[in-house]
Amino acid sequence: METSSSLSFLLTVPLLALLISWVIPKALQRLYAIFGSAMILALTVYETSGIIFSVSTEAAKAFFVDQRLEWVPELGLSAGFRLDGYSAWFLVLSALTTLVAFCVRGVWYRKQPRLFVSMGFFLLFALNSAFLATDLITFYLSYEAVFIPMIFMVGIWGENQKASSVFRFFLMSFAGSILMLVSMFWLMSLHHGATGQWSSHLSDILGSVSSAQAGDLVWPCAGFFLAFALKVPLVPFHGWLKDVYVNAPMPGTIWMSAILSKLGVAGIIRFVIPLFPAVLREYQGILLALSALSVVYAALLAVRSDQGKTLLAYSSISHLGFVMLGLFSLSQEGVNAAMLLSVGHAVTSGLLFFLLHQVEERTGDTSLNESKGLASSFPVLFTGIFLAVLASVSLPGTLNFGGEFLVLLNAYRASALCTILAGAGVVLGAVYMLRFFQRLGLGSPGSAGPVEAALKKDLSMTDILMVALLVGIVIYGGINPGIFMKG
Amino acid sequence: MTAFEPWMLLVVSVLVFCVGLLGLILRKNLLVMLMSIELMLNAVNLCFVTFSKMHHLLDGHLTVLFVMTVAAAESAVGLGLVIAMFRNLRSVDSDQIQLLRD
Amino acid sequence: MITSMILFPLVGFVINGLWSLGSARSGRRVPPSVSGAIATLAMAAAFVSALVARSQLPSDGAIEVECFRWFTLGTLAVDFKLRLDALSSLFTLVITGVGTLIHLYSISYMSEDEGAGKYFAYLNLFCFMMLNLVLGSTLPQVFLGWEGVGLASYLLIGFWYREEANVSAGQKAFVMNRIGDLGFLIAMFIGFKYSGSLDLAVIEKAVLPGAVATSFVLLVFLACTGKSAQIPLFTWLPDAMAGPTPVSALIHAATMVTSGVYLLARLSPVISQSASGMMVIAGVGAITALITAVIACFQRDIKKVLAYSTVSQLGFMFAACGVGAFGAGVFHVMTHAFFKALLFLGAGSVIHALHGEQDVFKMGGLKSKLPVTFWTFTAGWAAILGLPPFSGFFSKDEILHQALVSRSGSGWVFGILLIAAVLTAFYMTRLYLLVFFGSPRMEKSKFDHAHESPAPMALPLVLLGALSLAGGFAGEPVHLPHPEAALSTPAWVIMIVSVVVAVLGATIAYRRYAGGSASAEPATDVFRIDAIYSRVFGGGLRATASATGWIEERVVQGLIRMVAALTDLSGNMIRVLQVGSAQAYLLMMVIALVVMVLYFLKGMVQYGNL
Amino acid sequence: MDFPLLAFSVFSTIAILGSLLVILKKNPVSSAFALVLVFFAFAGLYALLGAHLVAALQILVYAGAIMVLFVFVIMLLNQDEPTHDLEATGMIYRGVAVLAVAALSAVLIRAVLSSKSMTPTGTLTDEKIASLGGNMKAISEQLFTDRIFHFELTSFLLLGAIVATVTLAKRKGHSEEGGV
Repeated sequence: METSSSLSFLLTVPLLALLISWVIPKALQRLYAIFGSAMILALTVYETSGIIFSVSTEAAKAFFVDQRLEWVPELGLSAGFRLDGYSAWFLVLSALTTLVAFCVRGVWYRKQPRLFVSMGFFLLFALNSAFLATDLITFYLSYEAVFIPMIFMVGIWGENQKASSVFRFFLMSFAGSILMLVSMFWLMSLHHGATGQWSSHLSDILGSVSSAQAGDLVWPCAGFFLAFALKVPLVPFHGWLKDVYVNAPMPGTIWMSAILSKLGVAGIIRFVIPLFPAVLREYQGILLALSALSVVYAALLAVRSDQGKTLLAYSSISHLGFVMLGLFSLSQEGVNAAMLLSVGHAVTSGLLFFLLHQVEERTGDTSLNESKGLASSFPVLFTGIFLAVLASVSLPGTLNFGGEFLVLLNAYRASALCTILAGAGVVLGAVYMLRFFQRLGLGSPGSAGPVEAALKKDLSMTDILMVALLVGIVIYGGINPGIFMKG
Repeated sequence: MTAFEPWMLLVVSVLVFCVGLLGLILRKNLLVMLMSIELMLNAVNLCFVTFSKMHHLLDGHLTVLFVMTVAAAESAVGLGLVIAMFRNLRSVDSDQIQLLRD
Repeated sequence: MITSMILFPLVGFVINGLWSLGSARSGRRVPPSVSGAIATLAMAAAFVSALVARSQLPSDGAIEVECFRWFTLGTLAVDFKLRLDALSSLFTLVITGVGTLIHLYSISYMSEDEGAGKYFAYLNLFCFMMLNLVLGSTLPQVFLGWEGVGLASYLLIGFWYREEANVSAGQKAFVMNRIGDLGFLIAMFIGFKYSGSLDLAVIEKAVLPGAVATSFVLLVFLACTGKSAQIPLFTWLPDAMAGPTPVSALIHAATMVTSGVYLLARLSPVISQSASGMMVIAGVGAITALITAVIACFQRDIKKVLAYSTVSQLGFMFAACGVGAFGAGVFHVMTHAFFKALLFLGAGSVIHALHGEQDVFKMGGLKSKLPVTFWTFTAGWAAILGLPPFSGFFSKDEILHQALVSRSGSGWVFGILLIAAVLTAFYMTRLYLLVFFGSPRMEKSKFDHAHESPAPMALPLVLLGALSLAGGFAGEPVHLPHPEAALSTPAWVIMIVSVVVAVLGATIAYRRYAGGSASAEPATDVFRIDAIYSRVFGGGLRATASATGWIEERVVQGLIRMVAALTDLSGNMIRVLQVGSAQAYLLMMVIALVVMVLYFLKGMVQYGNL
Repeated sequence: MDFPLLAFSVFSTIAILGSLLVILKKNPVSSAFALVLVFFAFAGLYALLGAHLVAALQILVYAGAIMVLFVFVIMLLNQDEPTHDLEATGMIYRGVAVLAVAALSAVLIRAVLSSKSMTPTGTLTDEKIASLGGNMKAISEQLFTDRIFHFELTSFLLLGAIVATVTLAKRKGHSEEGGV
């Protein structure tokens, strides 16, 4: 049995890294950030190894940790953290994503690099805390804290339309989390009504919620659902996403698509599904339909995108639609499958955005209006992109296939129609991802690509290592997906 | 005619407090505003002492002592501020300090 | 042995792939002969393994090799398990055998190409995936191979990626296959739902309720129409000819496109449960055979003719499966693999000799220039026509026979196939005559420079020629249950009929094209199917996407803008109150305080506390 | 009319009228003198309640120290002329303010009247205090035993106030006129 020290350790290490970043010279910030996040990744894997490398869920359960610190007992405020099969992987993913994001070169290492790096580590801390939280208020605070560094990212290093993006991002984040906060208070008062005591801890609230009428829970459930649907996002709550993704600096986009979206997934897994099983079951049809709609709608938008970043943004929504489909099949299997696909999506979208940035760095734009034919100039880079594209269309043998397959398999048992609708997303996925690859890489190099592009170098060695790590995860996960399903 | 009872003082206290409040809201002269604050503090003090009497406790008296200390400190700092403001703006009108607007 | 069979191509792929990637980064080029030799050796080793495995195969059983547990979830457990039985053994032999020959051929064919290392890597990847497809013992494994070959096909069609057309052809193939794959996926879900397993051994034996069985069969067949280019998803195959010719021979003639037949044969016990499903398969197969044979008659591109011919022959195979004669279908897969690979390689040899010329009306008179190619091509021609004793005769005759006599067969399937056979003879003879006979119609210098291909290209031709000649004597290679016969037409009658129609078709073509001065015919897209598809589906997709875009911009973004505007508005409204005077704020506080106190006092009065 | 009621009536009338004068007088000096009046009236009211220590301190601290400070500042800033700031505000504003404050006072009076029926919770009745040695002694005992910590804390507060005031007063303004 792990001691609870591992949890505090996982939470404090990013803060420590943040503090250290203040004394690192500006010129060394990138190096430090990469090194630091790689160390954190290694430590996270080490600390969670009992769970993530165990042969089965049963074996992993021995390593689950539950920790609860009383904070203001009179008001029932406590800090609750839980390391389990889901949060362990989310922690690893957030460390991994941070590593990828830090690897990206750009203006953020020239303009206020120290702030950038410390914001990155703060984000990691907030993410870890949110993924681990089992206390409603702890979760809320961490969930909101994640927002702070993102505002900085978009606001300081963002592209042209910073202000309106920040505003939208804020609006959506705030609208969602306010609803969630209200729902939390609702649940807490429900608990108070049932037991006469205040508590915001999940395990306490679960007890009183299970005896509540399903009708009383519809509104809090809706509040939570909306908050997470906005975060993930699920169509039609996705309106904020495109602008923010496009205008955020690339590390910010990587964080958002790879891991911030998983906050919603993690929230649904940890809070919504256990708290409101009856409500969800009642509205399962709508939820599944929304998820399937998400898949197809975003895929159609991706088909007509004319910018690489936009296309990837929409493809992200589409893939997360599959994740939601898995979650809302409301079975343990479905949730596990969704978890698997979440990992796949995090790794793949991180990789895709990372490589897209490399393209942008070399040619200056990622427009998809005409073929650029860059593959012959940068064979290694485009091999990486192609592998990422394959993972993204979830070719069997990649991590994403296992996820998508199992998600659809479980969703089929819940609703054949929605599954078939979402299946159309599989076809559309091939259409837009291949178009993405074709427009960037294939075709004749002389036709559109800037001439000087050919003079620039292919991927550097560190970038290759980064790509190899991510591709390795994708392929290993394709062969042994069971490792990601420990819930 | 009834005999004097402590609760009557509460009514006086309320009235003085409200007059102070009104002064604070209506007057623009910072000196008078500070005086209004003193009025309100005094009204509260009276309230404390009265309640202390009614409850057969001495805590109210103690609190009043502290309030007086705070009031002294407050008026010292407040008047210091007024002097500082007068130095810069040549006025003690509170409408002159609106830097936070817009 | 089975494991090594699939590992050899994988190793070849990894070596060639990493090597060419590394050399691409450093700017050095991989010598084509070396990477070709690695790939060919890997395939040869796989072929030897396949032979050994075949010899170890018990006469009426299967060998299973458990590799690892792939995934488990709830009640679903999928092992990565290789399973060799008579059917898959036949396919592995064809894949590795024909594959080896084509690899060998490619060494010479691709010797000039700078991307040869990559090419061989892809080719090995294809063989690896194809072996996975036929050796997989669970549906997800088959699906792995199924999509994997699609990937290899995409990569190889678009191999010369600097040409937009090639890339689009590859994309078209991938996407159309994806549509079929969706059918496969959903079929898997149905199979799992009703049999509780994805193991082929379990699903084969599953008894599905009527309607479910039909939908299962139709979905599987949808997958097959994608991979095996049947109506409605056949239009990608002719475009796929954009890839190098050996690729067309291996992937788009001999192996990948027949995987649909493999799948149907593999699942034959379940397929047979749905009579209506079978009828659809037979009908679609027969109609495809006919329509594409018609189209083939109007093509000018030598590879396009062969491509449509492939689709047509696949139609024969599906028709066979549809009437329950899975054995005959598989038999035709084998013979077709021999003669169609031969024809494609022969065509490749011709194209190679003419430096890339593919228009049959710019050929002619090559008989003397390319003797080896000519004679081997003749064998292939005879085989596809179904002239005895060439291999195609046996299998095609079996299909025609079964189509007529089987209980699930019918006169009209037989009739359509018969007409298709006439047309086959016609277009093949047309091609044969235009290429090898008559007077040369290309520039003189080209004709003079044309020369027979080197030995690595000639050897596969000769070997495949021999197989096309003698392969049919092997008889039906796999003994799948025969359909019940409903008619008792003797086999020899059909034989005579089939030979007669072949000769008939050939004669018509001879009449028309033997003159030697064939005037160029315009290539006609007879049914304009491709154009219609691109208008209907391509246009449909674009229209849907634009509609979605409209909704996104107007409705969703509009809503966002509205929310933003509301926030702004309310902000401005509240801003009026922010006069900036502390005293005004104080007044507001007082008012608020009074209201709140009143509210609470009211509550206290109600509850009697006051 | 007994003496306490009489004293109460006088003192409270002075207090209320005085405070009205504080806020209504145009000249700050007049306001300041009205305020002194109020302070004395309050001292009387404290004495009436038997809070002799508080009454004494009221005169010492408020009427003595704070008022001197006020008058000093008024004189320092030459503010001994009538101001017209009260008229500067709008009629509506004034009306609303008076109404709001009147409502508040009504509410508060309603609230304090409810304390008439309050039952004492403490034990220190007048007799008890007398037996302890008087009001001052009782308070001092509590102040220097139970509340000593708070008492010490006030010294920090005062220290802070001194520092703040000195800083404010010593800082040279940005204007060319320099100090006052």
